Amino acid sequence: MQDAVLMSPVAFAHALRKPVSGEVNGMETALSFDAADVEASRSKTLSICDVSNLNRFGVKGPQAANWLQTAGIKLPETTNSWTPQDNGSLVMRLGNTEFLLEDRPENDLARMLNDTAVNEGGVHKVMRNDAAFIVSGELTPALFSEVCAIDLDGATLAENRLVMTVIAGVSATLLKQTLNGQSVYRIWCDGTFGPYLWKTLLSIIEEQGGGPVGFNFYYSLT
Amino acid sequence: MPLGLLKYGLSKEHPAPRFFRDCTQPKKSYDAVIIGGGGHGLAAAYYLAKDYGITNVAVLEKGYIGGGNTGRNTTIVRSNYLTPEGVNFYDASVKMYEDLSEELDLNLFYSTRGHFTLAHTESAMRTMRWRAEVNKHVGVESYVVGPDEISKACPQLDIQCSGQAPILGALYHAPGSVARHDAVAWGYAKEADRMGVEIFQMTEVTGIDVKSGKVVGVNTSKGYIETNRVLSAVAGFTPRITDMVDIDTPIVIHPLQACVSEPMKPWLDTILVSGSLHVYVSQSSRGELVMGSSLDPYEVHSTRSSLDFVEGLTSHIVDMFPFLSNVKVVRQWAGMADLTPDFAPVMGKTPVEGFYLDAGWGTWGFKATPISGKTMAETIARDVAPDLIQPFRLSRFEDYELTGEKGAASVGH
Amino acid sequence: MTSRIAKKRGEWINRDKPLTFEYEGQQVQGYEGDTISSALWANGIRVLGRSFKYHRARGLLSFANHDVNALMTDGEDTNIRADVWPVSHDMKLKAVNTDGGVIKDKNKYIDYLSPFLPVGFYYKTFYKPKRMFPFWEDKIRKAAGLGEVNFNYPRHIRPKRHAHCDVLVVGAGAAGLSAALTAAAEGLSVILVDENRQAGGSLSYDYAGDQTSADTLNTLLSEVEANSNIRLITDAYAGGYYTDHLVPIVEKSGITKVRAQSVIVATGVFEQPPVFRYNDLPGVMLGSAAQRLVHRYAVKPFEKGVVVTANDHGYRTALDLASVGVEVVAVIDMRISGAGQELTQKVKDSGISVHKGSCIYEAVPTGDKLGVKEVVVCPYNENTAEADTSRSVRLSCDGVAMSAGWAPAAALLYQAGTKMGYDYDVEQFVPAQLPEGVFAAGKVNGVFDLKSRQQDGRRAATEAANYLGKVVQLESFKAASVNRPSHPYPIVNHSKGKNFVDFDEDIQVKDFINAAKEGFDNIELMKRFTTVGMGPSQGKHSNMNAIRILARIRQLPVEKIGTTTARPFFHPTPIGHLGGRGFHPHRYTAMHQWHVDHGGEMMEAGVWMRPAYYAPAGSGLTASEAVQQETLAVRESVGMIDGSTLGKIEVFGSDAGAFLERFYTGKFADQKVGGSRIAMLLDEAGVVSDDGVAVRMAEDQFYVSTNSSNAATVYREMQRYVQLWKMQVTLVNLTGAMAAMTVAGPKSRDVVAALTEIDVSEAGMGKGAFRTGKVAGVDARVMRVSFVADLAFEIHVPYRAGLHVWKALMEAGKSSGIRPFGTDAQRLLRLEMGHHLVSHDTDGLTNPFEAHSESLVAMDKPFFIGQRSLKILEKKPLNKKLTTFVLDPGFNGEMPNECNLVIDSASRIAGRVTSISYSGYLDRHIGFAFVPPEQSHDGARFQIRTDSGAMVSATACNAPFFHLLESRGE
Amino acid sequence: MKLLQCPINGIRPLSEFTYGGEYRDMPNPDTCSDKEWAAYVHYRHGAPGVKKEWWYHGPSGTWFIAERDTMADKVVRTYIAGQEEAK
Repeated sequence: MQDAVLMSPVAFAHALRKPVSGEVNGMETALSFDAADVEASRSKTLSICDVSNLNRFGVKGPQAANWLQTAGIKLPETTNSWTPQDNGSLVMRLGNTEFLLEDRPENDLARMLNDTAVNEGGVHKVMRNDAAFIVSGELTPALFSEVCAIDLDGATLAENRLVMTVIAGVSATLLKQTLNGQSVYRIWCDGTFGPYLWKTLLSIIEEQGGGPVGFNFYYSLT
Repeated sequence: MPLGLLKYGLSKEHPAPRFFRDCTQPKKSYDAVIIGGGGHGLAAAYYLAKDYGITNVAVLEKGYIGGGNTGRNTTIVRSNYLTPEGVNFYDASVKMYEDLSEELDLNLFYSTRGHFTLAHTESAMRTMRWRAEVNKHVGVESYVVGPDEISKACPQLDIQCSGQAPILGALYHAPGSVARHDAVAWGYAKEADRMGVEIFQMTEVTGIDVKSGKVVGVNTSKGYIETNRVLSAVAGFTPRITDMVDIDTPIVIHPLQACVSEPMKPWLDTILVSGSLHVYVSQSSRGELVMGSSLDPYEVHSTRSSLDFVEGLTSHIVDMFPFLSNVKVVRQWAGMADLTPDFAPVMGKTPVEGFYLDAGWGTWGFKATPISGKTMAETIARDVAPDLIQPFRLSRFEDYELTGEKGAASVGH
Repeated sequence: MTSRIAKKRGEWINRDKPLTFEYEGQQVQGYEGDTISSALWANGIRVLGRSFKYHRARGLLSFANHDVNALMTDGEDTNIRADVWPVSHDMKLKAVNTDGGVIKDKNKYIDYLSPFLPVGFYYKTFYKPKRMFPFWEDKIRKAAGLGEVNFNYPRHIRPKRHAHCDVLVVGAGAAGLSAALTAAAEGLSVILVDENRQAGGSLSYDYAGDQTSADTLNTLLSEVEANSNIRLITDAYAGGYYTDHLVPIVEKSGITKVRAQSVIVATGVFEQPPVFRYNDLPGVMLGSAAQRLVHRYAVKPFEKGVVVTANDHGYRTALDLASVGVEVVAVIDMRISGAGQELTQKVKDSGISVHKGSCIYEAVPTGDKLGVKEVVVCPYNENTAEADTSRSVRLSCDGVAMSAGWAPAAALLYQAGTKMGYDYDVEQFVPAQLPEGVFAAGKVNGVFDLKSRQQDGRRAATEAANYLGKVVQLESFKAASVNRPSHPYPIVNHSKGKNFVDFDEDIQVKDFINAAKEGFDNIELMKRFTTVGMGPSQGKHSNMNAIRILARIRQLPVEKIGTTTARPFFHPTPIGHLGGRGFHPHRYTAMHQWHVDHGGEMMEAGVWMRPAYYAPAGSGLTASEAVQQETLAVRESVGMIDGSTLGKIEVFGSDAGAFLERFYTGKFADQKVGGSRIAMLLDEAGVVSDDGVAVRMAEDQFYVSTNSSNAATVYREMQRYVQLWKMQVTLVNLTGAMAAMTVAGPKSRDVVAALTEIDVSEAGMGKGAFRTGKVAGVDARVMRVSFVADLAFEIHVPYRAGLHVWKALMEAGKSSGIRPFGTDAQRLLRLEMGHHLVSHDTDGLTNPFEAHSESLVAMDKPFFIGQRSLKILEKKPLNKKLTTFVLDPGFNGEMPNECNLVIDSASRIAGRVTSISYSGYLDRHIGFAFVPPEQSHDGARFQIRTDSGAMVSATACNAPFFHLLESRGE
Repeated sequence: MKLLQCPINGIRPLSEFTYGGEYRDMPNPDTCSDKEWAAYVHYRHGAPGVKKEWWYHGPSGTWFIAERDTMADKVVRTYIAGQEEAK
């Protein structure tokens, strides 16, 4: 897989752990770090997974909402909330006029939108390079209490809400969703901060008895 | 044990007089009124009396003397500034400090320990060289040193800074000193009082009476005082005073915070400053580490403490001295500092005749106490600001002639 | 010898886990759950430390961290507070601040000198003559400090956590527990914190010989433990109160920063010592300390003791002492009125005599001065604080328990901005006006009766609930009246002094009197002059008495004296706890690992990591060799640098051109699509703050780059001005989203051409041209730039494809001998090109005229940021100008450094060098300097002074330096 | 650490924000005197009071105005510049 054109922003940070790698969406990806049962048990305690490879489409501008609706996308009504599409893609409203759509691996919506969107008339494509993580496990509150100053219980992360806040010193977007029946936290940050955030979160996760899980843990592709 | 102490053990009554009289009610008029009983105001009063024989002077202090920034700073005295005018000015202050204990007949614990401004980046190293070159040019002992020399002076310092921001070198400034800050105010108060200056504590100025562009009096919580010369030597309150005479200045107020550790046997003999980490630290003669940081980033008119300050400061302190993990911070506090756009004071005459300003001292006021007192006394006595403080005149902002200290801005104390 | 008594109900020690440790060379037995002090005391060891100033022997005083007499080191750590620190097996402890052991301390002679060391003595001597001060200072510094710090102590990374709750209750005594239960019953989330290892406050020791308190505690605790809305944290103190109800809770394991919606302060009171001569002898302790020893640790404080009191608490203490078999010789009550009938009777029934209107005039030390032998009891005049020594009685004893009153533990209340008033009914400062969302309950609120404290806790919680939007009926109650818990002046004058007020700092009554005589007669000045309250326990046991003494000196009521400010921290807090796990974010470019793998010497550049140069393992290259080779590669063939750190901003919308026109100094409205222009940014004062390049990608779309270090600020300022100017502009920060690399040098065109369909020929892509297209199969933005070389291409691609394109270009350039180059070579290359760097060659005051950048300023535009200031500045004479310069050919002296000064013929500072390098390509030293304008023209000579003071001649010359090549004869 | 209400993102700790200085009306550069302009650039009203200030919420990139009492350090209200009335 050395020849994958795209690299996860976090790739070099987890290279040392020699994960089983594979190509997903043209990006070299850590598919698994350990045996399935080990990863499963981690995910119950505390785990982190790099899902930067998921396809995304970002758009911004006064006409962005209209444009998306015309394209048949269901939009969250208020800033700082998200809504799933019928196919499972996530649409996040990051500001009054800014949206981020993320596909599941089997979807092609983001790619389609990227191909069709044009930069004019108040619709502007936003190139993304997110480092994206899934954090799960019963100790997630303990992890976030160390890296994030805001109260993630209660209304802040209620259903379909998202927050843009600072995690371990880095600006990030955070939401809670149910994935494969498990309640997980999703984190997106600028990819250039990705290796730092991955290492920082992982070191705390490991202190607490958790560890990394590979992409296949959540998205079985075989 | 010095002989001077014998009398205390041998006398039945405590053989020491009051430092200053307990003045309660101001007279009807004074030749000059000084607002602010901190180091600067008291020093100005002292030099007015001593150098110019002007002793009919009232110092008005809202709280107690030395209770503002004089008692809240981290007591560092140095002159390794960036501009020749800055270096000359502070160097004059350092020289006065050296003889001040004898002059004021009070031990100020003026202790010359050498001062290292640590550089963690190439650009900081450049600034250190810039300052060293200007200092040398003016005749002040400063030079750039490498990590080895820093280690020699302070072997406990982790030059690698725990891998966070390795130290590349430093500006070494031999005359860098510390002093007992309270004593500086008390000493000036004592000697000014002895020459006839009256110091009123718990006396607040509520207004300044200006007629036809000239000062004619001062309203205070203890009544009206006639005078045609008023010096504002306050810190943190300057804009409130300048509002009374309706003049504009660039001064905004930002808190400046500091903290001390519990006492431990002295081990840190030098004064260390890191501009990049926003830390300065020295160890007092009581054995406490006195630690400070840069100004708070936004305007506040109170001396509240913040947790983020002490968290940030200590995280850098343990980077520099990993073995201090379990040494404890006893107390934190804050002062209100006058901030100017060019990191230099505002001194001298103002558009209002008879109203003089000694302000804008940011984080550098304590070290300038003697020289500011002396030059402001001259300004008041002669109604002309001496050349030494011309660069700090208020009108420089309208003239777009700011001082160049901003180049060393990140360095703080 | 052991003072350990039979198992007590609720004791804190675990008798199943005995342990041994060493103190001052002696083996000592204790139990798990003991503090160091309790274990030592149980073994009859009474000298636990030496005082700060006079090196007097000290034992237990508060036994609650309200004094620091017992400070120890275990060889690793220092200043361990033995009163509250748990003892552990095999500890090897010594008292700090001794020379030769706590018993034989060689510095105890200082105590004999104390008459010659009056208050503030150090201000009065040692400075004449001036040259002697360093000698004395050295002596003073040697005497200073408490423990010796261990330079090998390991660095601890302690986690810091955030927590959130509706109500934070500080103090888990009767009031706090009741408050927590009431708040929780309203459905509020509660964090309840207590500094003791177990909750309960005085309920766990103030028994007065019966079990009521213990029963109450059991009931409250079991309810709290069963309540899922309450999180109880013990062995943790609230370090301070900060704005918006932020309270750091300090545990041994780290700090939890609690952000509460409201705070209930139920912190109780600190017991205050009565002041009499030798009240500091080991064996003389506070009544509550004696009770804690008895009930928590099952230790007899002494065998035969006297209780001196000025309130009813002393009677309670006497009963507790008697209940465990201490022979209580007498209760000496300083009040003429004495205690209530019932309590007095109970004490008398226990066979203890009560002496009203009496005081201890002095405690008498044992021969070795390490303990108390007897006390001298005299009639006491409460008004004059004088003892009638003509009628003294000596009572022999080995210990004294003292109860004279309390001071509120109100630090958090003060920090929150509470106005305190003095309540004469309880002789205590109590909250008079509380800030929003802050409530007080229990003893700190002046409520002492047990039942009333519980009611007061419930009242506070109800108020907090209402504050948080619940509607709850307030249970009205009137606190049961109690006998005045604090004496207004529990001081006994003594002509010989040694009647200590502040045990941390060895301050006696006369020190206050003398300080006042010298004019330090307001509380703040007195504090600073005497240092009262400035020791490690921050006045917890001393400030109240100091205020009372000053009030008497000034003949003013106590409330007129006021209090000193109680600043954080409540207890001294470890630096490592506060610092915690620092977060130091770094940014990495897409090519980071490649650089590392190829010998890149990675340096921090702001928040980024960048290679300064490449010296692959085994290459043997020095830094300067590497830089010269990299530079030569660019000059002679081709090199490539990772430029991903450049700020990259898309400016989009119908006002995009108009916006840039106002934002930057140059003209953009008429800029052609596909062309680039320099974008220089000023601040409002006309100072140069950034320069970058703006490319017009479409009529309504620009792509702007900024300096690496300014990326965040320029984007932020753009956002602000878009809002302020209300323009139709959308901004996107692509700094992280795009990787960028510059391929530079004469062969750069061949390398790029091999991988792209874009016509990169001179005709197809002249200087400054911009194109989009595929490079190595990836969508790319390509710009013809000339910052480091005449021929160079800056290629921007999506971040995640950055490494792929970089590798492809390296591969394509292999045959041309392509080399990666780092920031060091880049700096030299741009210097050879004559480009200055903003904020390297300019500083925080440089305007465009001084920076030689007039050509980038369109003064004829209607408006741009800084323009109006430039209109003022252009009328003023210029006093410096940035110029490029060269040293003479063949120069081989001491090379000037950056920031060496330019010195004029009158030996004045005329400017400074801002950049200088040796260019191997040109074989010349070249640089930038600020010089007087008249010396900035081509060919002007000026002098630079080197580090060592040598003068070096330089010649101003116009950039770029390539014309020098002609003189090199090539 | 203080809390601040971002009009878009809600209450957040101060560490998520950057202070942007006092909000001040610019004099007309075409008609004002040099002295007036110099005063606008350099002078500030430094006395305490409720001031209009620029604040920036970093994680979301939101500039807004806070009216803050600089003595009590308490925010009276916050809003997006120009949307003051809507609040």
